[in-house]
Amino acid sequence: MITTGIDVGAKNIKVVIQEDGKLLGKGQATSGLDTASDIKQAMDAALAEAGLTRDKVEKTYATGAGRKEVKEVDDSYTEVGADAAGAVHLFPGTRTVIDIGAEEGRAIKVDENGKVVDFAINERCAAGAGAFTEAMARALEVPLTELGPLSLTSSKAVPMNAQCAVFAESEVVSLIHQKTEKRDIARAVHDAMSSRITSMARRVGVEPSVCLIGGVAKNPGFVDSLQRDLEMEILIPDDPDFVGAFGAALLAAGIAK
Amino acid sequence: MIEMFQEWYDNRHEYAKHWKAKTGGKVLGYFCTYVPEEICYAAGVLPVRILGSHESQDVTEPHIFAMYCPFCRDCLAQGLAGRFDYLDGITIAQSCLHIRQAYTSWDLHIPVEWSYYLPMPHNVQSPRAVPYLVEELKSFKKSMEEWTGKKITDDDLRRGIEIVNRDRQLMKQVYELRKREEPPLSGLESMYMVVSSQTTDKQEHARIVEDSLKELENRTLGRPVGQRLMILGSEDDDHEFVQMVESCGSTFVIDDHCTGTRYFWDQVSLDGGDPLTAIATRYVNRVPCPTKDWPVRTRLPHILDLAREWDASGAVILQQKFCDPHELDIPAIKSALEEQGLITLFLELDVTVPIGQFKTRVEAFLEIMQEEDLF
Amino acid sequence: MAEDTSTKEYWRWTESNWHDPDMDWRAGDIITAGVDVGSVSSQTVITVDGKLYAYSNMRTGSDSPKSAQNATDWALEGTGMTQDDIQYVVGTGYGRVNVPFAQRAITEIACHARGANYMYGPTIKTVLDMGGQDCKAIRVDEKGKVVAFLMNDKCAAGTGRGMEVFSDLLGVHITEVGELSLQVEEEPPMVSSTCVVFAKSEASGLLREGWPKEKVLAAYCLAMAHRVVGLLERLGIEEDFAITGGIAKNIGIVSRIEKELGIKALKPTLDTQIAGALGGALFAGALLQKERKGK
Amino acid sequence: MAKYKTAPLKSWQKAKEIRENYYRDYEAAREKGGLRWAGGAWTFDAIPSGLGDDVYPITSEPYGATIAFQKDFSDRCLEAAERAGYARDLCAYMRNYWGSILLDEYGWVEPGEERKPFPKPDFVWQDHICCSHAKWYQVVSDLEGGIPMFCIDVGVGPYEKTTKHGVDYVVGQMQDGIDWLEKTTGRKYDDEKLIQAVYNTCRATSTWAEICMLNQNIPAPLEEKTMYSLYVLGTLHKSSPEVADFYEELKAEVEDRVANGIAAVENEQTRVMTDTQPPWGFLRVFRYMAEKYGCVSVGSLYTFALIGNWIWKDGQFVPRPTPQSLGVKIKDRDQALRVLTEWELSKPEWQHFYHPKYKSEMMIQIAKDWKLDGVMLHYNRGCEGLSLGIAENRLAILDAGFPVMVFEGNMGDEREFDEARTMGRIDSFMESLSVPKLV
Repeated sequence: MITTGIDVGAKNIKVVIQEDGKLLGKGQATSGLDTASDIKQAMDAALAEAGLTRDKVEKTYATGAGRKEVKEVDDSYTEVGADAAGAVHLFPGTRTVIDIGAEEGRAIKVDENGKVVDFAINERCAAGAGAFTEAMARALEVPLTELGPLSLTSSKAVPMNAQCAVFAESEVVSLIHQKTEKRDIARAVHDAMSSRITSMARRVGVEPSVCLIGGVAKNPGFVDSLQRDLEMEILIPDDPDFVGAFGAALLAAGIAK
Repeated sequence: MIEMFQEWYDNRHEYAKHWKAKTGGKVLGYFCTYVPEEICYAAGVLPVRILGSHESQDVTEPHIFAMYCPFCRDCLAQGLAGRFDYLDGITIAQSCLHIRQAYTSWDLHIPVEWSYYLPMPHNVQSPRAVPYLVEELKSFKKSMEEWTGKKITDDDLRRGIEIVNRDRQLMKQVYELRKREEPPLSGLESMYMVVSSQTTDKQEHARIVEDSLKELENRTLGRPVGQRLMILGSEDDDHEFVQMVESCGSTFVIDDHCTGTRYFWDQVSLDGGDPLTAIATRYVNRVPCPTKDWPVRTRLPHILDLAREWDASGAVILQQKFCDPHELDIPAIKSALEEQGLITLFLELDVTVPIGQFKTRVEAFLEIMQEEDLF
Repeated sequence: MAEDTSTKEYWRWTESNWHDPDMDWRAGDIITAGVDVGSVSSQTVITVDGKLYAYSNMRTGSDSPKSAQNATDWALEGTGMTQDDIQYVVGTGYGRVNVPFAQRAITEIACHARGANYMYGPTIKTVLDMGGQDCKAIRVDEKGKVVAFLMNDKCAAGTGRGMEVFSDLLGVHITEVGELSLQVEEEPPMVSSTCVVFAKSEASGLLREGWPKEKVLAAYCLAMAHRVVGLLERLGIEEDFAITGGIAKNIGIVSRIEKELGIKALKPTLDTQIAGALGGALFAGALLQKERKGK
Repeated sequence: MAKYKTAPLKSWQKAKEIRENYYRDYEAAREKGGLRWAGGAWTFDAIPSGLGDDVYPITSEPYGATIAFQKDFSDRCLEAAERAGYARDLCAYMRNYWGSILLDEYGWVEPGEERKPFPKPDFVWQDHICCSHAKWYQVVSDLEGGIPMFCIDVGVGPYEKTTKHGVDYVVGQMQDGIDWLEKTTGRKYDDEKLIQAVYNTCRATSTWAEICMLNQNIPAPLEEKTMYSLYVLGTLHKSSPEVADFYEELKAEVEDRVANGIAAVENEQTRVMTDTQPPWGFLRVFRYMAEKYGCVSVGSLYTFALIGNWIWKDGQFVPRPTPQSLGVKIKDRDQALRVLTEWELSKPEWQHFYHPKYKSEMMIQIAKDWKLDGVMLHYNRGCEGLSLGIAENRLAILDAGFPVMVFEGNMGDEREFDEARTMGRIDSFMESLSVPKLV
């Protein structure tokens, strides 16, 4: 069965089309003011990649913070359910899913059947979310994509005290003034964020395998910090930011429960 | 000589492990300064206070809801990190809810031979408190005897009282010297002295304090004293913070902290009577933690006296973030100090303090006291 | 969104410099400067015999000493004065210890108080400095000396940086935010989050619900104003009252603060962002005079 | 087609009246030459009863919650307290209460009338188990320009370890307190009134527990949102005959509901409990759960046992039988105080102050006996006393095999509760429990 998952996040809208558990196409659009047209844009991209037309899609499920804004769907699942479905499908050994979105971090514990048994959400604090690294990259005057690789060249741990993303900016500036090397600051940024995420994840109990999803999973500097904190290897899928949408599509197809 | 205290502060775990290896005795971790150390010394047990390390940590979130004070979370983090793995027992005297959670989570997750909750009365202004505490101290003593397998005699108790009293009395002599126009030691050094007395054998500590007193007789700071400050509020052993304030042109000359005067100010007066009654009387009548300071705020006149006698011109009022008992006293204390002509600065401590942000405030606060030369 | 707003830099406020063409600085006896290196902006003010002579106001880069130098160079531009002519320099602001050519560092709290005293006169009793990353409520005496102060804590909500992020998000130039926010018929409920990160998504949500930009701005300005009023009230407010710092230029916030407090802020006569550097320059003058007397 | 019959609760109106009269009587006490006093919901309110029948209390926690229901007024109160320098993380009930003193506005408004000034109490009568209970009233006294206060420390250890000297300590303070009441008010103390009030206290709190027992039935005859407006009477004046009588009438009605299969939630398909005080301004969350998921919250240790008195018997958690039902006849003041002390020291919500294990044991037993599918813990920023140890409770409940959801909020400060995100969490939780959506 061909199904679609639509993930309406705070920053981006993602669409995944799957058939029998195989990803056929994916599309993305920035969340703007007109959700319907943004969804269409992402959907068109996904259909194009899959080489399909809309009428071939049998079922559509929505997920994400804005899932209630999606019209014409068959059902919707929360991010927690969709993340778990997607991650467990990609890595069946997953017991802990960590999803870091632009404004929110989540840790989800799943059993051997992929069923959610516990979850924790870090909300109302950007220090545990993707927005944090964006702000820090700006303060360091380093492109976001280079922040991770830069931090990997550091071997020195510098503590960062500020928790608020914006105050952390001024702490970064003061570290620059103290002539701390940029790569060490970059690592400090990732360490601070990783500590926040680890703290949250420990609430559900971190059991291997851990699967990291969300856009931040593409940042090797952060992944490195998190692996150090959790003292274990972390699994990262190919398109970590599309896992929620993929999960919703799988739920629509009845492949995941 | 005086450098010894910092060494002990920095290496408290090594000290305790070494003590244990040397004496073969038991080490007891305690969570609040209402724990009667006299009885521990009487039993030959070394009481050491459990304190935090002021490093950010990510292990307490599953155990303590983040709205409880950073101090209790920092303490528990030390236990979860295994830094106190040499402890044979833990104990707490009933005080605030926050630190109690560090104790109960420790009790649940970090195995020790002996764990004891001492229901220290809160209504210390009631005549009923001493008789009640005497009974509780009897139970405490009995349980400790069962644990150590050793009977604690009245003579043992008297010896315990003498050991603890001796150190208290010497510490008070050190504090007397801080009244001088040129105090012979900084607030930081003094903090190291008090905190190390909570984590070392008091007999050894007292010997070094005694020697230090001679050294301090003719010592000066080797820098201008600057503004004379008082520091008061909840638990504070953040050396980085104290050092920062003193590096901005000031010296702490007196404090009201449970890592300072509140800990050692009052003696047990024995007068040949029943030692447990004497101990109970001391803990009921000591300078109280705010959680026990009701219905009358007895701490208030005491703080004002300290500020006057040590001639402080400003006060840094500190509080562990979320510490309710202190939060409920601070507005009253602040306005009383200000009425007495002191300038005050209020700051909230977290596990780690944002030194940069705090420095601006501290400097501005000191400028209020001294910026006459700018006009 | 159809257009990419991130490259447009709506947040970018106008940098400026100025000097008094009618003043002959060479005839002056005491020439001093204050350099305020803040987290967002840097200013240099030059005073001659206790009078404002020149200033510059520009964005802080990631290198404070360089920002201090740039600001000073720009303040000197076209004056004929060189840095050697300045006899005493006070550094202030977040980067106050990173002004290599300053003889002394004084906090921005003292400097804003002193600067406000010069700008608004001795009747000023309460100063609210709304800076790039923090906000300070200051009580001052008739000489401009600080009596008491409070700073906001651990959260950048209600600061200049927050406003920059917001103007970028809405695609409204930062200098127009205030005016536009007043173009609502009635005040909307305030946004619940003033955290610069979350306010963004809250604002996006409101826009998606069909709120016009001015209404969203009004809700945000209202929330910011409400926050700083809380700070002022905890300190205790006494007239005359004035606002310094970049946000003082935002009529949308100023008028809402005034409304909630029920008192008016004095109208600025000078660029409100230079108050700190101005105070620094005046302190430098006092310090220089003391030094001379001492010799 | 609904799964079960449902019907509104008849006693609800009566509960409302008792509550209204309570605030009305307190306000009007002086007009009739009576006395007003303030204290906490856990205070030994039976004791001031000995001063006469015209002595009216106001308990600060329910009063703070009453304010929290009025969002605009609550905002003004909270901000007034903050302006006066009281930290935002202090007890949210007290910040509402202090704010109402500072603004001099009464949180109780008669329908159609203007808000009146706050009626100042003549004295404070309080207990102390949480580390700031007595200190709340130091602040009240500061704000009111001085009010005589007397507080009783009850922190003598968990009930299962009650000692004679512990009871003596509490009773001794009570005796001193009665002398103090006589001196402070200039009234003569009547022991007979005390004895009756002690009986009432035991009767009211035991009967409430029996009512909660009835919620073990499927479908549950009561749901927690309604229970809040019923249990609250015990927090107002548990020693009064009106409250004790009311609970007996209510018990009869709930028994009747059970007998007739009347449900609180017509499509009950999943059962949960909560913990700690709810965010009072957002009780509609419960309606959302009921309508969307057929989820009934059958109560919590909080609603069952903040006032209700329970005891462990043969491994079961059951209503504590009253002393009078066991044939105890109180003869004098000393005995009355001892009975009262011994009764109150067994209050379930006091046990966790010593160790989270006590609360975990009770919660797990409730989860089993009330046949729950999951537990929703409110990490309540507004109350350090009841949120104490909640993270350890969560671990223990999970260990016992019950799914747990956590949500952060504040019982009395709506600025700290995010309704939309909380609903989102509930959706995730219901999904994880595989509860089918009804709408």
